Amino acid sequence: MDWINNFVGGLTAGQQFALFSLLKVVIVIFGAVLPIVAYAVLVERKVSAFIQDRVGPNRSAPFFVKYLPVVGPFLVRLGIFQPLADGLKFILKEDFTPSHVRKVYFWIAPAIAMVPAMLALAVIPFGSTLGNQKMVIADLNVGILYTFGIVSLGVYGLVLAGYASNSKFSFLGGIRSSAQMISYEIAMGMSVIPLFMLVGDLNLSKVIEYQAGTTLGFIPNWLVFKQPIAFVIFLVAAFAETNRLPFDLPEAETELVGGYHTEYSSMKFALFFLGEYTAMVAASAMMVVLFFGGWTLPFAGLDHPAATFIMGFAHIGIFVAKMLALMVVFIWVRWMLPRFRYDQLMDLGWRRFVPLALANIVLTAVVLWAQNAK
Amino acid sequence: MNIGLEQYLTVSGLLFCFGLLGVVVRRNLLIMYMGLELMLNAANLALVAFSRFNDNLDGQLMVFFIITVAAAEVAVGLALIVALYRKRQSAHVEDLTTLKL
Amino acid sequence: MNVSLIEFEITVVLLGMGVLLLDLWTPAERKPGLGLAAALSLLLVLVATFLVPIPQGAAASGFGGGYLLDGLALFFKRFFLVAAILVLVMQTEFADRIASGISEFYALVLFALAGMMFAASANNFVMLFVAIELITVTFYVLTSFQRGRTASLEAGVKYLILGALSSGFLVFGIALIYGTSGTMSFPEIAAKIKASHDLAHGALFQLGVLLVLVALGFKIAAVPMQIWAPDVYQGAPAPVTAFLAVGSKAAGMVLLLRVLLTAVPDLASHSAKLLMTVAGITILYGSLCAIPQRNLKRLLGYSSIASAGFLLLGISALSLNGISAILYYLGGYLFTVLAAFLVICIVTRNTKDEDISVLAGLHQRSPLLAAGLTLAMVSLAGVPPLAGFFGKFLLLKAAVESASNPEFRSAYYTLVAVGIVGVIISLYYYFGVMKAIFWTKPTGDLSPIPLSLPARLALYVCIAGMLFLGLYPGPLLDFTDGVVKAVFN
Amino acid sequence: MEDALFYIFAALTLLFAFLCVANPFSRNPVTSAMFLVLTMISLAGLFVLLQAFFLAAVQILVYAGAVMVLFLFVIMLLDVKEEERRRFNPFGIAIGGVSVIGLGFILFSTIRESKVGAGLKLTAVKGSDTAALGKALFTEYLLPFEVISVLLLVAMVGVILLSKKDLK
Amino acid sequence: MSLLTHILGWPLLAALVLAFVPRNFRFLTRLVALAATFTSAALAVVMFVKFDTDAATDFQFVQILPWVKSLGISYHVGVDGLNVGLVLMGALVSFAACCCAWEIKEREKEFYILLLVMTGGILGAFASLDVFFLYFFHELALVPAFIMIGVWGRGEEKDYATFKITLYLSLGALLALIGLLALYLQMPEDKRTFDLVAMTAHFRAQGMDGSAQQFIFPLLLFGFGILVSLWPFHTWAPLAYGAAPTATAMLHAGVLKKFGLYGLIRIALPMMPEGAAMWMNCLALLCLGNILYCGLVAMKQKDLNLLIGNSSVAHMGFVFLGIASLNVLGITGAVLVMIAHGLLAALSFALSGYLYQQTKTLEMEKLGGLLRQMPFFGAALVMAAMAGCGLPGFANFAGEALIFFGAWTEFRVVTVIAAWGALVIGAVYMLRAVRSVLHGPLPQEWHVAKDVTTPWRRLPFALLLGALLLFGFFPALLTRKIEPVVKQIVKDARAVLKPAITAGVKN
Repeated sequence: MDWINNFVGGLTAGQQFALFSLLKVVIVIFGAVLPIVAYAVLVERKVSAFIQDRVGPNRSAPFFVKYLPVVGPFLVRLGIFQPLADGLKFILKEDFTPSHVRKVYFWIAPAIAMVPAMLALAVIPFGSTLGNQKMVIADLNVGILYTFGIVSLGVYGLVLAGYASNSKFSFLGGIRSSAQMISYEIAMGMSVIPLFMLVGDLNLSKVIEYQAGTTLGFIPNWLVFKQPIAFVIFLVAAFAETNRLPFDLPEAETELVGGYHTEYSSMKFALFFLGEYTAMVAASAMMVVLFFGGWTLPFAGLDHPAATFIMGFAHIGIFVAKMLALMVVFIWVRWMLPRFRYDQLMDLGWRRFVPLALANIVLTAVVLWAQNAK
Repeated sequence: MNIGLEQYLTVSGLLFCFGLLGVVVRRNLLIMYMGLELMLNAANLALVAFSRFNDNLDGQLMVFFIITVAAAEVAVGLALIVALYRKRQSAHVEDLTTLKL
Repeated sequence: MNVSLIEFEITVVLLGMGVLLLDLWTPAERKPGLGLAAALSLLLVLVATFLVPIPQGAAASGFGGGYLLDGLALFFKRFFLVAAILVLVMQTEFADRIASGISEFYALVLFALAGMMFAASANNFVMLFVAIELITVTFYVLTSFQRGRTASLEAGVKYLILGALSSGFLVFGIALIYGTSGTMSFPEIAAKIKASHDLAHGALFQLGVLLVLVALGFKIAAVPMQIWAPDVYQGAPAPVTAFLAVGSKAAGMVLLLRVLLTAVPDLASHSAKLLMTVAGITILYGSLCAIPQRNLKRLLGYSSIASAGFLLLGISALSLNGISAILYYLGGYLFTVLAAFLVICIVTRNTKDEDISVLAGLHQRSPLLAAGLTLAMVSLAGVPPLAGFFGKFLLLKAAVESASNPEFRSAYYTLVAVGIVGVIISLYYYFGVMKAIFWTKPTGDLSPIPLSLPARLALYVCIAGMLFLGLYPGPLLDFTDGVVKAVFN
Repeated sequence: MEDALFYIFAALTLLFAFLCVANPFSRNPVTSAMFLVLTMISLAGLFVLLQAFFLAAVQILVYAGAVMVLFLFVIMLLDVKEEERRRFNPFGIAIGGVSVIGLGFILFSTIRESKVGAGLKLTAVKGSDTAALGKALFTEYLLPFEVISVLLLVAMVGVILLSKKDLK
Repeated sequence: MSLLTHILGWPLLAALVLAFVPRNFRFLTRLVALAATFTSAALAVVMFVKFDTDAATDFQFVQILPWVKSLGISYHVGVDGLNVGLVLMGALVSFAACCCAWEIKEREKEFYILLLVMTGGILGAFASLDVFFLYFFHELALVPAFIMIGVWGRGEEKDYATFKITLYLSLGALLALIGLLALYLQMPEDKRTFDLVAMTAHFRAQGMDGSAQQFIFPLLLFGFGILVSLWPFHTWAPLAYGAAPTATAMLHAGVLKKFGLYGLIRIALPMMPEGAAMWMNCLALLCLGNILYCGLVAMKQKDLNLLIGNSSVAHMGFVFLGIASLNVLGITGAVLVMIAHGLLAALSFALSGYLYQQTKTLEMEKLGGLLRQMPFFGAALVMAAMAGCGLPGFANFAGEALIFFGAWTEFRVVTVIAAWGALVIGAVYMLRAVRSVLHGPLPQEWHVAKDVTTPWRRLPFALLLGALLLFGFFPALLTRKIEPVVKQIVKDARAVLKPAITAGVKN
C-alpha cells in the first residue's frame, strides 16, 4: 500500500481530485451500475416468473458449470448466467439500420437515452466516507437541481429515436414519451420542494445528514415519514419518468408495436434497455437518498460519517441494500398493475399530482411558519 | 492569459450576433425563434458574468426572470406558430402575405 | 414591504382571475356580460385611485425600490384604467365575432392592464422587463385571438417575432447597463452617473442605453422599430388594436420617460439630436405611409406611428413642459383613438371588410357613430376645439420653447417644421375618412346601425373626453404640470 | 485548468450557436434545435465556470429540458421537408449578414475599447449561492416574481386558447 | 357677460341646441339658426352704436375669464377701433349668409350646425384679445368651412378644392401658430401670457430681440398671408370659392379671410416693428402679384364664381399694399377695405349663388339678358360690380383711395401700377361680367329664371348693399374709430424704423 500512498501524496490537490473522481466514476459505473443493471434484468424475469407462477430463466450457463458439484445445478437454475448470455446476444446480433431512417439521429438517439441516467448518478452520495474521500462523485450544492436537469435531458433520446425512425409507431411513441416525461417532471420537481424546505439545503449530503437519528426513539427521522405525500408523488412520477409499467405508454406494445424502439435492434436496442434500467437505478438511489435516509441507519451508530474503512463499506452496503429493495418494488409493480390509458396518465399527472404537490408545499410552508413563529 | 470579464463579454456579444443572424437570415419561423432564444441567452451570459465580477446578485436574478419569461414566450409563440401552420400549411415568413407588407 | 402600495394592481389581477373562474359557471349566452361586470369593477378601481392621496415630494416606493408610486405612476394607472374600461365595453360589442373564449378575452385584457399598471410604477430594470413582457406576451395572444382569421394569426406571428426581437435587444441592453453601472435601479444609476463622469461616457453603457431605447421604441412604434404596427393593427381584433394603440403605447412611453429622464438624464440631453431625428423620421414615415391606405385599421396604424413621432418630439424637447405635453397629448389620444376604434368596431361588425368604403353613408345609418368618428378624426388631425389640438399645441410649444437654446435652434425648428408637414399630410388622410363618412355614395346596406347602451355610453364618454380636454384643458394641464414637476425636477 | 475549460466551453458554445442558425450542411430545423440544446448545455458549462451553479442547473432544466423539447415537438408536428426545398435569397442573406457583422463589429470594438472590468477579479462564492438568490428573490424581487407568475398564467391561458381544437 | 360674449356665444349655443333638434324639424332648424345670427347681428349693431369713439384706443366691452392659468391663457374679448367694425361686418355677413342658406336642401341640420359654429368662430376670432383664443376660434371657424365645401359643395372639382383649401389653410394656420408660439416664448419666463394686451404692452415697453423679430415676423407674415391668399399662395381661393356653397363662400371670402390681415395688423405690426420694416418691401412686391396677376386671371375667367373669387384675391392685394405702406392713411384704408370688401364679397357670392340656384350654371357665355328677367337681382349685381371697381359712393372707394394716398408716399411705382390695375383691370372684368350676364339677348332656357321677389329673400342683399352704401357715404363712421388705433401702431413702428426709411415719411 505504500506505493499508493506515495503516489497519491505526490500529486497536487487538483490532480488528486481528478484521480479520485475518475476512480469513483469507473468504480461506480463499471463496478456497480452495470452489474446491477444486468442482474436487475434477471431479477425482473425471475420476479415476473414468480408472480406468474413460472420458473424463469434456468438454462443458460457455460457448459462447465453444471458439472460443478451441488453449486453448479443451483447456479444454473438460478439463471445468474442469463444476463451474460443476453449481453452476448445483443452484441452478436446483426445491427440493422433500416433504409428510411434519418441516420445521424438514429445513431445518436440510443446514446442520448443512456447517458443522462448515468450522469444523474454523479451527485448521489452512495456512502459516507472511505478514508478521506466522500462517497459521492460530485458533491454539488445544487445537487437535486442538477439531477432534475440531467434527467430532463433523457427525453431527447426518446424523441429523437421516434423522429429518426421515420415511422408512425416510433413517432407516436417518441411524442408520447416526451409529453409524459415533461408532465411528470413537474409533479416530481414539486413533490421534493417540501423536503428541501425542511432541510434547508439543496445538497444531497445535507439531506442525508438531516435524516440521521430517530424520533420517539424508534421511528427513523426519514423523510418518508415526514413527507408521505411527497414520497407517493415522487414514487409514481419515478415510474412515469422511467417509462415503466404502469406508465410504459411510449412503448406500449399492444398499441404502438414497440414505440420509439420499434426500428432498433442489437446494441442500439440494448442501449435503450440499459438506459431504462439505469434510470431505474438512479430513481431508486434518489429515493433512498431523499426519503430513506441514504446510507444511514438509525441504530448502531450508523448515522455518522464513517471513521474506519469497515464502517465506510458498511455504509455503502446499507445504501445498496436500500436501493435494491426499492428496485424490487419497481419490478414487482410492473407485474402487478395493468397499463394506464394515455388520457388517464395525463389526468393523473396534471390534475391530481400537480395540485397535490402544490398543496403539500403550502401545507409544509404553513407548518414551518407556525413552528418558527413560536 | 487570465480569463476576465472581457472574454465572457466577447463570447456573449458573438452569441448575440449569431442569434441576430439567425433572425435576419433565416426565413423559417421556428429557426428565427431559435435565433431569438440565442439572443436572450447571450444576454444571460453577459448578466451572469457581470453579476459575478461585480459581486452583486441582481444580474443573476435578472437571468432567472429572463429564463422564466423566455419559457412563457416560447410556449405562446410556438402555439401561435402551430395555429398559423394549421391555417396556412407553412411556417415561412415569406408566406405571411395576407397583410400587405 | 408595503402591500397596500400595489392594491390596485392586485385588484386588477384578482379581477382577471375572477373572470376566468366565473366563466366556468356562466352560461354561454351571458358570458359577454362578464366584460361589462369587469368594466364596472374597473370603474370602481378608477374611483378608488382618486381617493388615494397623491404622494407629494418623496414618492412612496417599495419592494426593494423597484416599485414607485408617484404622481406619474398614478396618472398612467388612471389612464390605463380608463382605456381598459372602454376596451372592455368594446369587446362586449365584439363578442359575437369571437367563436369561443370570450371570458379569456376579458381576462387577458385585465392582465395586460395589470402589466401596464406595473409598468407605470417600474423603478428598476427588472420591473421594467417583467412588466413589458407581461404586456407583450398578453398581446401576442390577444392579437391572434380570432383564430378563424388568417390575418389575425399572421398579425400575431409578426408581433411575436418582432416583439421577441425587441425583448432580445432589451435584455442585452439591460445587461450592458447593469454591467457597467453595477445596479438595476434607475435612481442608483442616475446617482452613479452623477458620481462618475466616465460611466455616462462609456461606450458600453451608451450602447446598452441605446439597445433599451430601441426596445422601448418598439413598444411605441417609433422608427425604425415601427414595421410591425400597420400589420398588427390591421390583423388584430379591433378592441385589441385599440388597446394596443393606447395602452401599450402609453406603457412604452412611461417607461421611456422613466429610463431616459430618471435613469440617464445626462445621456438624454447629449443625444437630443438623435431623439429629434428619430421623432422627425417617425412623423414623416407615419404620415406619408398613411396616405394610400384603404384599410381603416391599417390607416390608424400608420397614424399611430405618426403620433409616436409627436410623442418623441415632446421627449426630445427635454423640458418639463415637453413631458407635461406628452402626458396631455396621451390623455387626449386615449379618448380620440378609443372613439375611433369603437366606431370602427361597430361599423365593421357585419362586414368582413375593413375598407374605408364601409363608412359610406354612415351619417345616415347612425349619426352618433358618424359624429364620433368625425370628431375623432378631427381630434387626431389636431384641429380645435378637440383634445388632439391642445395636445399638439403643447408639444409644438415645448419644442419651440427648447429652441431658445441657440445650440439646437435650427434643429428644433427643423423638427417643428417636420411636425407641421406631418400635421398637414395627416389632415389629408383624416379628411379622407371624413369624406368617406359624409360624401361617398353609399352602395350597400343603409339600415340603421343598432347601438347597445354600454357602447353608446362609451362613445359619449369618449366624445365628452375629447371635447372637455379640448375646451377646458386647465385641470388636466395643472395636474400634469404638477406631476411632472414633482417627479422630474 | 479553468482557462482551458473556459476556452473549450466558449468555443463549443459559439460553434454550436453558429451551427444552430447557419448550419451549412443541413437546414433541417431538428438539427438546429439539437445544436441549440448543445449551445444551452455549453452555456451552462460557462455558468458553472462563473460559479453560478443554480443558474446552470436552471438553464439546463428549463431551456434544455423543457423549452427545447417543446421546440422539437412543434418541429415534428409541422412538416419540415418544406424547409429543405426552399431556396435561399442570396441578396437577403448578404444584407442580413453584412448588417449583423456590422453590429458584431460595433459590439466587439465597444467591449474592447471600454476595457470593462479591468480591475475586477472573480471572487470565490461565499456560502450557498442558491440561498442568497432565494432570499433576494423573495424579498427584494418579490414583486417581479409575482408579476412573472401572472405572466405564466397568461401564457397558459393563451396557449390553451390558441391550440384548442373546437374552432373552425 | 360682455356684449361680445353674447354676440359670439349665441351662434355657438344655437349650434349646440340644434344638435338636439330632430332632423325632420326643418323649419325649426332654420328658425333657430336665423334667430341666433340675427341676435348676433343686432347685438353687433348695438355694440357698434354704443362704442365710444373718443376712447377708440381703449378696449371696450371687455370680458376676461382665466382658462389655463399655467400657460397664461384666458378667455379675453374686447373691441377697440380696429376690430369693432370687423365684428359688426362679421355679424352682418353671418346673418346674410344664414338667410342665403335656404338653398341647402339636404342634411340641413348639419349644415346649419356647421354654419353656426363657423359664425361663432369667426366672431370669436375677431373679438378675442388672447392670442391662443384668436387662433383657436379661427380654426374653429375653418374646419366647418372645409366640411361644408366638401359635403355641400358643387362642381366637379369639389373634392380637389376641399383638399386644396384644407391643406393650404392648415399650413398657413400652423405657420402662424408657430409664429405665435415663438412670440409667446419671447416673453420672460415668469411673465408669459397669451394675453394680447399684455403681450403688446410688454413688447412695446421692452422691445424684442431683433434677430427674433427677423424670423418670427416672416412666420406670421406668410402664415397669415396664406390664409388671406397672398400671391403666390392664393391658388386655393378661387377654386374653393367656386366649389363652396353660397353661405360658406360668403362667410369665408367675406369675413374669415380677413382674419389673416387682422392678425398682421393686430399682432405682427405692433409687436415686431423691426421685422415689419424688414419685410414690408417684400410684401409690397407680392401684393402686386395679387393685384395684377390675379386681376388678369380674373379677366380670363368664364365662370362667374371663379371671376368673383379671383377678384376677391386681387382685392386682398390692396389691403396688403395698405399694410405695407405702414402709415396711418394706408393702414386705416386697409382696415376700411377689409370691412368693405367683406360686405362686397359676401354680396357677390350671395348673388352668384342665387344665380346658380336659378340657372344651374355660372358660365357667363351661356348667360345673358337676365336684367330684364330679374330686375332686382340685376340691379344688385350692377351695384356690386361698381363697388368692386371702386366707384365712389361705396365703402370700397373710400378704403382704396386711402390706401393709395398712404402708399403713394412709400412706394410710388408700386402704387401707380396698383392703381392702374385696380381701375383698369377691375373695371374691365367687372363690366364684362355685368354685360355678359345681364345684357344682350336672353337665351330661351333662362325664361324660367325668377327674380328675387319676396322681401324675405331680398333682405340679405339689401342688408349688405345698405351697409356698403352706408359706409361708402359715411366712411368716417369707421375711420374715426380706426384711425386712433392705427396711429398708435404706426407711431411705435416708426419709432424704431431705420432713419433711411423714416426720411421719406411725411407724416
